[in-house]
Amino acid sequence: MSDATPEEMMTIAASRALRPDDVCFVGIGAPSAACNLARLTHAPDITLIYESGTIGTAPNVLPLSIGDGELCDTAVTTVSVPEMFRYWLQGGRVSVGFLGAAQLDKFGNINTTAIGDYHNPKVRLPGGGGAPEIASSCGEIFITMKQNQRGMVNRIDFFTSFGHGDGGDAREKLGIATKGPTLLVTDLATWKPDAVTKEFTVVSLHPGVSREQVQQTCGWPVTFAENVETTPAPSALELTTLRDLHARTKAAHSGDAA
Amino acid sequence: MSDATPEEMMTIAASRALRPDDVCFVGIGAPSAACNLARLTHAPDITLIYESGTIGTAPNVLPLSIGDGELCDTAVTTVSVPEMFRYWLQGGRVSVGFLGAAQLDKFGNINTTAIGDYHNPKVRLPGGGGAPEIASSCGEIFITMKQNQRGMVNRIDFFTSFGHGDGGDAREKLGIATKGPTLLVTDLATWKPDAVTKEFTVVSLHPGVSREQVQQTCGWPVTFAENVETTPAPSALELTTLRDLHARTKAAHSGDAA
Amino acid sequence: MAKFLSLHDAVAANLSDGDVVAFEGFTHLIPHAAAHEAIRQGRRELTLVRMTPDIVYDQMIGLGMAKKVVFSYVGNPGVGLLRRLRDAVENAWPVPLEIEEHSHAAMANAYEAGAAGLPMAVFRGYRGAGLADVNPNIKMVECPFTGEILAAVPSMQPDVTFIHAQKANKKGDVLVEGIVGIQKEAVLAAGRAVVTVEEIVDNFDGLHPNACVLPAWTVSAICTVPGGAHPSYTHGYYGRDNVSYLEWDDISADRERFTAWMQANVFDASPEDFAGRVTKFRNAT
Amino acid sequence: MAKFLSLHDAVAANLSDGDVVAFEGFTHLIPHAAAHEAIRQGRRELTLVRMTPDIVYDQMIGLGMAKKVVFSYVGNPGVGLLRRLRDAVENAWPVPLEIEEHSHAAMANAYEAGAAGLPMAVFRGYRGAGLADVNPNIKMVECPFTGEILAAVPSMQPDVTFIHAQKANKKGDVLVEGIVGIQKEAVLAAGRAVVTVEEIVDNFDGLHPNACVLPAWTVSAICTVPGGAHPSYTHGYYGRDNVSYLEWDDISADRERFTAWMQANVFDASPEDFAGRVTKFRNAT
Repeated sequence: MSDATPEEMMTIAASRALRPDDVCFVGIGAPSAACNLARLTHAPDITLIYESGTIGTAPNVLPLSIGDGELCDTAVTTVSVPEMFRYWLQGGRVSVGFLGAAQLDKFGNINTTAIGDYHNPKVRLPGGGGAPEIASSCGEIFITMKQNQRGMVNRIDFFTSFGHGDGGDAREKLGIATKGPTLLVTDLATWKPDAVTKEFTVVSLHPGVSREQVQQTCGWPVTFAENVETTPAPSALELTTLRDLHARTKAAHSGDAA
Repeated sequence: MSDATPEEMMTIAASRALRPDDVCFVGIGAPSAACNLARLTHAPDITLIYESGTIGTAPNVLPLSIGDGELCDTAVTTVSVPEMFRYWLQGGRVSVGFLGAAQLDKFGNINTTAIGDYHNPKVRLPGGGGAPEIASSCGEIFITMKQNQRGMVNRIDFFTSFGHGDGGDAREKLGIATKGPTLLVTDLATWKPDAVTKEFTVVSLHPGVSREQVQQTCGWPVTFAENVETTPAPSALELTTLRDLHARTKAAHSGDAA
Repeated sequence: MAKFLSLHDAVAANLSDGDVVAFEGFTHLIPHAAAHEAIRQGRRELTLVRMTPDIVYDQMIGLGMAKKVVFSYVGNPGVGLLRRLRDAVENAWPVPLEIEEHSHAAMANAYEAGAAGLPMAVFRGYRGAGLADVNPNIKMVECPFTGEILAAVPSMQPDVTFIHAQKANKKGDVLVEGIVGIQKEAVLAAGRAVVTVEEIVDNFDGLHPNACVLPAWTVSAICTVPGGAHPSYTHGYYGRDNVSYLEWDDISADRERFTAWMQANVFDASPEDFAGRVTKFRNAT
Repeated sequence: MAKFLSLHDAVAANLSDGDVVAFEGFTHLIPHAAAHEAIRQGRRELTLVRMTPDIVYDQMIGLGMAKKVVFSYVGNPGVGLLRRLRDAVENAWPVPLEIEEHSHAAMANAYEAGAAGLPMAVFRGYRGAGLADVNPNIKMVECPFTGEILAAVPSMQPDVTFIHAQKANKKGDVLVEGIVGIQKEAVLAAGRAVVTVEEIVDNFDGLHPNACVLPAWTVSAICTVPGGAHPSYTHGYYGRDNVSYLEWDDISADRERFTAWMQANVFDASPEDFAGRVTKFRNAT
């Protein structure tokens, strides 16, 4: 099926990266859609955790917030927020943390705190929430965002969460034992960090996307892998499942109580 | 009623010290009997907490252990053991901690760890359990024990829990803000610490007990208050309630399942 | 020991100008009715504490009631930014607003340490994160066994905490269930605690033994306010009014529209109005 | 991910000589059947960890299976001392026994820190207490905000934890309820976790959302052993066999009587024998 929108392609490509036995700490928005799409397609037994305390949740519609009632209703168990951050996140039980970004640099460092100076911001963003410790405690980090020059920047204004710092072994130097960002999925391409420099490198272009498009919407000089592949187009199952999920979600959130 | 045994008198005198709005951390044995007697007589709304996690429990029979099922069945809520020690005990929510002792000195320091050298003990006792932090975190400490020269000693072999140290302002010096031992009820007398020295002083003799009996069963030179009173004899209600409680308890623990 | 009071009297007795106050709730059970009562009573100079300040803090900040906000995520959940808070931070409207910002892990640990009576919380956090550079209340301690450097933050112990819960029994014990969030810790950490509930029941017979119950002697006041979490939700009673959250984005975008909305929906309203606001969400749980 | 195994296979796969092992239970839900299987398999040089070692640790120590015990209270609850442990500590019979002793608060915090992935636990404790002088694993840290000196102990992270629980569902999620003790922390802190349960049910439909459930992926093996806590009890299934606890005081007083009892009741017995031992206590809950 070739009629997928770039955003649908992004969500579907991200969902494919999740393994059936992953334990995934889910943020709201594109990460939530990707995680639930994986659960509804190739990874039915994936464990989805939302920071509100819901573990092993299986919502029928995407939650508007990270604490919607359906997350609790369908969870294996719901724990307190301190327990969530102590036993489950800090305890090292989460294999994949899924983050979005307002600003991202080529080493996977993320800003969702403020545009401009922290103490005198041009735009005050919502802040990190769970992100600073998600970035350091999860086994690895997947990032999704739509490409644009304002978001994918050479230097982020604030280090809300640490990716690979200035590259190389920056994480080890800070005593962080986890892998950090291992995947970036945008609406145009799939990126992975270079084994040595840790700079995000395009490994796959989504169908119909050119290298120029990727570069034009990115604020740093893009590195492409030696062999850039083409992301497989969405399957009918993937696209139908995602669209059904979004349709159910829209009906539930826009009208009266479902 | 004058036919109360010395141990019954001890339990009854201890129970009277508990106030209707106390939150009481209960040990097993005499403390448990005294606390439940208070609940069944003058303090029906007293909150009894056992370190197994049961809060506001109201057992029909005395538990053999601090984790008997009836404690949970009758509790307002049952929490995990870490929560018990963090939020409830360390959090400063307990007004009275009730402790027994294998060895006790005149400043209310308690040994339930070992007789003889710690590393090469003559008798290895069960140890402190919750006592070290009960002694420092509860608003005040009540102690009950039967008097004898081996138990009430000039110098305890091991400081399982800290009372008033070597007296005076020893607690403040260690940064302990709580009152520590404020009451000792034995089978012969009721003792309170001197306002300045903090040495336990006999303030009341149980009916029929002489000063000589108290001294003969105590390993340190006993100080008596200026006005030593006579402990009021058990009332019919107190004695009947206590004996009924013990009878129910014996029936439940010695036979088949109740 | 819990007193059963009207919301007006409970707020008047427990919240004063200058207090450090937490209206806690993690998406679920947000105590909107209590916050609206605080608005009507005109409290000022508050330090507002919450992990996830959302529209009710946006309302209080937009009215200039807060001198400071302590938080880990300021957003309209699933919708976007908080426009009144932005106006205060970016433009000092209507008054300047001091911020103290943490991560969720830090705030959760700080409340936990507050409930546990400790002066600080220790956790593995803030590694490489910019907040450690801009918030002087983030320090480091060394593990004496391994040498590992861990993060430390002061424990959070508000003067008063407000929460909304499902129910109380006649003795004043309070039941919270579903997404319990940080509410137990926020209550136990605070000097005083006020709880609005959907209903008072005779007793909690048959309740699961490990359910989250706050004994009556941990609570200062209990007020029956059906619907008191709206537009948030109460598990087992009514669902979340997502449309109200979406609409707030527009209402809060404009100072005049915001002011008019507050007049009509808060100042000219009462705690009794909340019951009607949740009627159509009662089948959603 | 939890595997459904026989108790024999679960113990054989998860417990090795020299392991640091916790058979946890706080009076309630003590995993006697699992410990008896470890005895039959002849494990040696174990470091036995438990807040409240009682008769099943007395049995293992009396057989010389342990080189060390880490604990906060060693007693036969409500009865008295542990005579086999005393014989080991006082007389090195049958082998010398090293002890590491803490308070309950320290052990509870150490398991909590273990579950939380931290290297140490920090709490307010041990002030004026003698254990701080005899246990080098008790240190002090200073609060960088207030200067208060707090106690620190290493986190407890056993190689393997054994617990007994009410039930598992077919996916392998485990339910613990009633006096939940330290079991969740002991499982999450450990490298491996083996759970004996009273029964396997299809699902946990209708269960309270905040009940203590260990997801299948936090557990290594699940074994169905009805009565597996005896003479301890299982809330909702059978009551505590207090007489057995009282009798142990006599059995354990004499080395020969102890040895004969172990032969008859453990070496010559099997996990299936536990069901019969609790029959008469099934109405007691």
